[in-house]
Amino acid sequence: MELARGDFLALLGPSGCGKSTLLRMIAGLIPPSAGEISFPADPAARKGIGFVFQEPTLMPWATAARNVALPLELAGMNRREAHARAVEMLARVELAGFEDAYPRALSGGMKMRVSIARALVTRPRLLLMDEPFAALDEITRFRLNNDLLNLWRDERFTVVFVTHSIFESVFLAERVVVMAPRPGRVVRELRVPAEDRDTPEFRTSASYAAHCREVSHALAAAMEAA
Amino acid sequence: MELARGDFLALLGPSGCGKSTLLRMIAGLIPPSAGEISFPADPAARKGIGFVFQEPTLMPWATAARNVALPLELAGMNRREAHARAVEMLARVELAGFEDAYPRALSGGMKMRVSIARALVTRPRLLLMDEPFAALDEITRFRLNNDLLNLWRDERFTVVFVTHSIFESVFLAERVVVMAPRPGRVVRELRVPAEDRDTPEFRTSASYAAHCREVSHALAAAMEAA
Amino acid sequence: MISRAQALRWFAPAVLGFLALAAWEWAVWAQGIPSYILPGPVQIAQTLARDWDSLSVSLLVTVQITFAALAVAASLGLLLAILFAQSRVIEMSLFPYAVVLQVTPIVAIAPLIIIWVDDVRAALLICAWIVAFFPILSNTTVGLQSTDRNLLDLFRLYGASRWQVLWRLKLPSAMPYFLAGLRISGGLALIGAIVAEFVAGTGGTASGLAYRILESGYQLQIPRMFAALVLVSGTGIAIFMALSLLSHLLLRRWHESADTGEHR
Amino acid sequence: MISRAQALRWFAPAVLGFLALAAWEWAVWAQGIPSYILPGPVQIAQTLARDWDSLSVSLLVTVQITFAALAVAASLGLLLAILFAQSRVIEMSLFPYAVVLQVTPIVAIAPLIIIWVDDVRAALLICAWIVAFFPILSNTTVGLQSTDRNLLDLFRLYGASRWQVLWRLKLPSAMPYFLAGLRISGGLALIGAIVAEFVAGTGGTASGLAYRILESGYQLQIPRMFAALVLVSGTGIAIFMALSLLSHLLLRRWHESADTGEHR
Amino acid sequence: AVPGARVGVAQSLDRVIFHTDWRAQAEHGGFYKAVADGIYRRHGIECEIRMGGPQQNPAQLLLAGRVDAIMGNGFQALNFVRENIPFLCVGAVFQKDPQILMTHEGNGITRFEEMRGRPVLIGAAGRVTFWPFLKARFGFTDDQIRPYTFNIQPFLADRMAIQQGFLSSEPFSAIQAGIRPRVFLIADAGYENYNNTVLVSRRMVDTRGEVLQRFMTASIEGWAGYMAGRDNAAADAAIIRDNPEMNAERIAYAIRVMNEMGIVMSGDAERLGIGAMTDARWESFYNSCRDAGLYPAGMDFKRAYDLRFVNQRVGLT
Ligand SMILES: Nc1ncnc2c1ncn2[C@@H]1O[C@H](COP(=O)(O)OP(=O)(O)OP(=O)(O)O)[C@@H](O)[C@H]1O
Ligand SMILES: Nc1ncnc2c1ncn2[C@@H]1O[C@H](COP(=O)(O)OP(=O)(O)OP(=O)(O)O)[C@@H](O)[C@H]1O
Ligand SMILES: [Mg+2]
Ligand SMILES: [Mg+2]
Repeated sequence: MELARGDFLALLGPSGCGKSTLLRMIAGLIPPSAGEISFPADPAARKGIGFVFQEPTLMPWATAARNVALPLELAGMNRREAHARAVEMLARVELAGFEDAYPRALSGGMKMRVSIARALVTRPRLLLMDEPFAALDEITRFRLNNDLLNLWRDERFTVVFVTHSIFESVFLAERVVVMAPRPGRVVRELRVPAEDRDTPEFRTSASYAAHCREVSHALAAAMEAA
Repeated sequence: MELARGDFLALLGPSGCGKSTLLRMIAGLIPPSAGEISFPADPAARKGIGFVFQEPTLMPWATAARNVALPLELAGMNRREAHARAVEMLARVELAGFEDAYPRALSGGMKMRVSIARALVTRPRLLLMDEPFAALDEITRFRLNNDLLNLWRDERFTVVFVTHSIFESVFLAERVVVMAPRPGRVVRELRVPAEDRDTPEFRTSASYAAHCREVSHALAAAMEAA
Repeated sequence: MISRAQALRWFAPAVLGFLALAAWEWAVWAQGIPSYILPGPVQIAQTLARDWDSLSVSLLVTVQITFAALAVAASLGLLLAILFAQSRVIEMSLFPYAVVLQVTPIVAIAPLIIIWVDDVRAALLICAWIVAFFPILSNTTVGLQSTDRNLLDLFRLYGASRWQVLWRLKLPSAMPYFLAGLRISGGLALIGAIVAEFVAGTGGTASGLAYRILESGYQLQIPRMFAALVLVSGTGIAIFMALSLLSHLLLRRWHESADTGEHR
Repeated sequence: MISRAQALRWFAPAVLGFLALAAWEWAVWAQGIPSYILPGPVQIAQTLARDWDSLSVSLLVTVQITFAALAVAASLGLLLAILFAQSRVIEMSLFPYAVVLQVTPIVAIAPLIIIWVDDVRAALLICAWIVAFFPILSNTTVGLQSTDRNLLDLFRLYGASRWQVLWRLKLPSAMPYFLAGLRISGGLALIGAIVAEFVAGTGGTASGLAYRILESGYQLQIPRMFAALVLVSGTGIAIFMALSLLSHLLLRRWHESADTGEHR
Repeated sequence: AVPGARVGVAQSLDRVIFHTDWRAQAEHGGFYKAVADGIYRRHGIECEIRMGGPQQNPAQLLLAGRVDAIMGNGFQALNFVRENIPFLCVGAVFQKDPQILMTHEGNGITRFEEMRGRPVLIGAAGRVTFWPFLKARFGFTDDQIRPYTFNIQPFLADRMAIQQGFLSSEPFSAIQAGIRPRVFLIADAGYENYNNTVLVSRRMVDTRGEVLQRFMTASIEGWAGYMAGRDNAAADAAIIRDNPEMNAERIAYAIRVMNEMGIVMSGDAERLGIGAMTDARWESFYNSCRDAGLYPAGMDFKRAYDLRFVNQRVGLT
């Protein structure tokens, strides 16, 4: 599987097939047991990764704002500026007013949004997202989908996006990769051509429905193969 | 809001509006700050609750099977029989073979399925589920949706089901309740008549789509109201 | 409701304490136990008041050594734990020496320390430190190892330096363990200061409570001895409560152990 | 790779230990330190071998008291922590007495205990217990309070009895804290056994290592004194390693602190 | 502990538990001899000796009634009076307190006065007994005190060191370590403390006076025999059994120096027998302690002792 700069790739597959594991490998957090992950010579390639883990993974002792500011502070930004950017990013995930809340006072979806804000705040060049919107209501989810897509269109960073929603995958990604379990492997890759996706009424178009059906079949096939 | 025996009620609402909190109140885990929750005189009413929390909430020191067997063992069933029933229930959520895995070796979706198995294993009379299927792929999710519905049709227990999927809520529930945030409150209730729902091709019917649209509008209204 | 629970929380211990003291006083009175065997609390209180001038000076000495030892134990224990957290090899290489220090009976090596260290005050401090540092070291080591693996991954991902991982991740999550160790060490530092003084038997004007206990024992001033013991116990409780409060303040926003306890 | 890391993990401490001993021997030899001030390790080893017959008997006595005290401390500490976990009121009412026991210098009350308890063995056991129980009590109390709130809710929901909550939820989640406390108490029980013997001054044939240390000290058989000290230290390390192993075995399947450490 | 051998005869023996002030040593020899040679039994007493040790305060055991009699010193008897505790002294085996200061031979210190201002290693108990005397008599000051932990290594290491000791013990250890100690007996400087005294409760004097008398007589006989070296084998064996750090050489040294210095047999004892005490000596001891600020003026020091059980010339030929 190749991943070019600026790709938007969605990863689908049955539960437990290794999507989270693959994401961790891409991020370099665990070594692959077989095969290899190669990066372009560009030394900065592995820098500037944003990762939304499947679980919120917040520091319980820090407020929402400090959690979001973490990557900036780790990169050496001064605290005041990092805080300002974190507050801004929290507002974008509709958590204005919750800057000083500790994680245990947040609802499940709110924690996940803090985690998303943290991944976006660094304007990463490679964004790895593990079911980031699963815990969100559909309206927030749609808006964040659109936000993400706009951001991506503007800045053309690379995205690998794990989701269980076929609709979401087709709506967001140029490339939809379907994985199968035991052993975890890529079984199918579908392309959603840009000319289709860039129409404003894509979501209600026939081509969208067709793509969805196709992905759906690929997924069903992947599960039977297991 | 009333809840009759045998109801299947879906709870929708924007993130942070208090759905999880309401579920906890129904379960009697936290007292309501205003208003009251009343139960029928039936003393067993609050017994036999099954609860799927938004987070898996597994005991890290116990295997999947022991986690599932927990409610049975707490109720006094002997260990061997509880184990047998836990194994059976794990198989129904497609985790056969993972009986002896510890939670930290399970993927996010697998943990959630263990948690679902734990809630179902007691054959509860009141089932409270907080986004149980959010972390599952759509195929597994559909099958579990159908399983749940069949189970409910057979045994007619009461279900309160939090979800962010409008499709899911309409597909599953007789009554869809929409909540709005700040302060958390019920703003709209829709009924999905049984005559529609009991047709096998409900999911692709026009009535289904119509209900979905209705819920979708209710939700949008709820969010604007906030 | 809340205020009642709160009140009970302070009221019950007070009542129980009062009852215990009353029972003690009554037993001493009813059994006619002479004060040279076991004085009653009233007499101890009177002695405490009467001898406050000399006892308070000793108390101050002991408290000073205790706090100095605790401060050194906390900082060195923490530093060592951090060092050990750097790699298993370091931990396995050095932990045995920490254990040796812990189990070496202070009574046995206090004389050696007093030989090697000229200044008696410094010798006492070292003794108290040896007694007090281990719980902090041991607990903090466990705490540093208990860091959430996912958060660790997150930090690695964002290229956090060793120092940042330590300072912003491992130390905060080791905090509950560290504070639990500190609460144990608080008492031990006091013990260490007292035992060392017992063994060393330093006296003179700058002598601490231990010497007062010994002295009163030799002179058979038993109520005075008990008064000094009461001061020791009181100091211990005060240290423990101060450290518990510290722990509560530091953890209450995020850690279960410092919850208000409504769930229990 | 793994085998190399594993090997290093055992090799490094061994090399370091050897170097430390060699440096000690060299210092003693080069500086011409007389053996009555500080014997070298070789001489200590020789003495240990020579006097093994008498020392091993004392070792056995000390080890017996230590283990008995540790067992009692672990069980009573655990029981008390459980009692305290039942309600804040009980905890606040009784914890001060535990602190009093902890901070009361054993050296000061050992004579009282010996007055009140006839059997010397029992008196020693009580002394060692007093020294050892607090870390277990304190750590386990924190551990029991650190139970995950969501799991607690789950148990409440399924109508778990107090006993079930305790046994199946609170105790397992307090386990890492309890075991950390146990590792501290292991050394303290040894210390307690030794200090109590110092104070009680039991002699004769059934005397433990403390008595050998004192005796050798008085007789200026310094190498023998160090040999006894080495036995004490060795016992302490053995206890610590045994408890660490226990902890590893109990926790490795689920708790971060017992991870193989690949993440570090 | 050395329980007196059980007697098979029907005659019932009076039981006395006697607690010494240190681990078994030659300084306790008379009592051990009285047990080992059956002297107590001849006087109808079954005596159990329990030995003391560092960090122990036998007086507390006596007060608590765990033992019948203890070995103590003059200060403790005066403490009883000051604290108004019904206990007292009924005999003093050591006419001279064997407490010494010692230093190294040939370092220029030849008199107590020359120790002024120099560090002295003093144990906790010494601080409330002979130290005030030294302060009052020779102008020592508290800042000279260094802790003594009954370990003479610091002394060995430092040629200028001065430390407390017991006549028969520390000097011997120093000699064994190859050092020539110079010994200063504090008693020779006018320190009038009685040592190796027998302390009992007033109730024992009042209700078991006759038993106590037999105990004292037997003890004195034991001491007379022990100091004369009349077949001490059994007694020494008992001492060594209780305290294996003792050996024949140590014991022989101790007996020799005690005899040389007249620890047991000097002054009043030559006239009145071992254990002798006199009002005059008590008064002068009390006065000097009072002057050193240890006891209040006007204390009824006579309640500290009872002369009836000694001064009977037992063992004198
Ligand atoms: N620490 C671990 N030790 C052993 N096996 C593990 C561990 N973590 C994950 N696994 C196994 O690896 C497989 C893949 O896990 P992964 O988390 O990548 O799945 P996933 O595709 O993300 O699933 P989901 O959609 O449920 O999150 C699972 O079968 C799981 O049991
Ligand atoms: N322990 C707490 N202390 C204070 N506020 C809390 C606490 N837990 C939750 N809240 C607040 O209560 C509100 C409702 O939370 P709840 O978890 O019920 O939301 P939810 O509807 O389940 O949201 P989601 O869909 O994101 O899970 C949130 O605004 C949250 O900030
Ligand atoms: Mg996953
Ligand atoms: Mg929720």
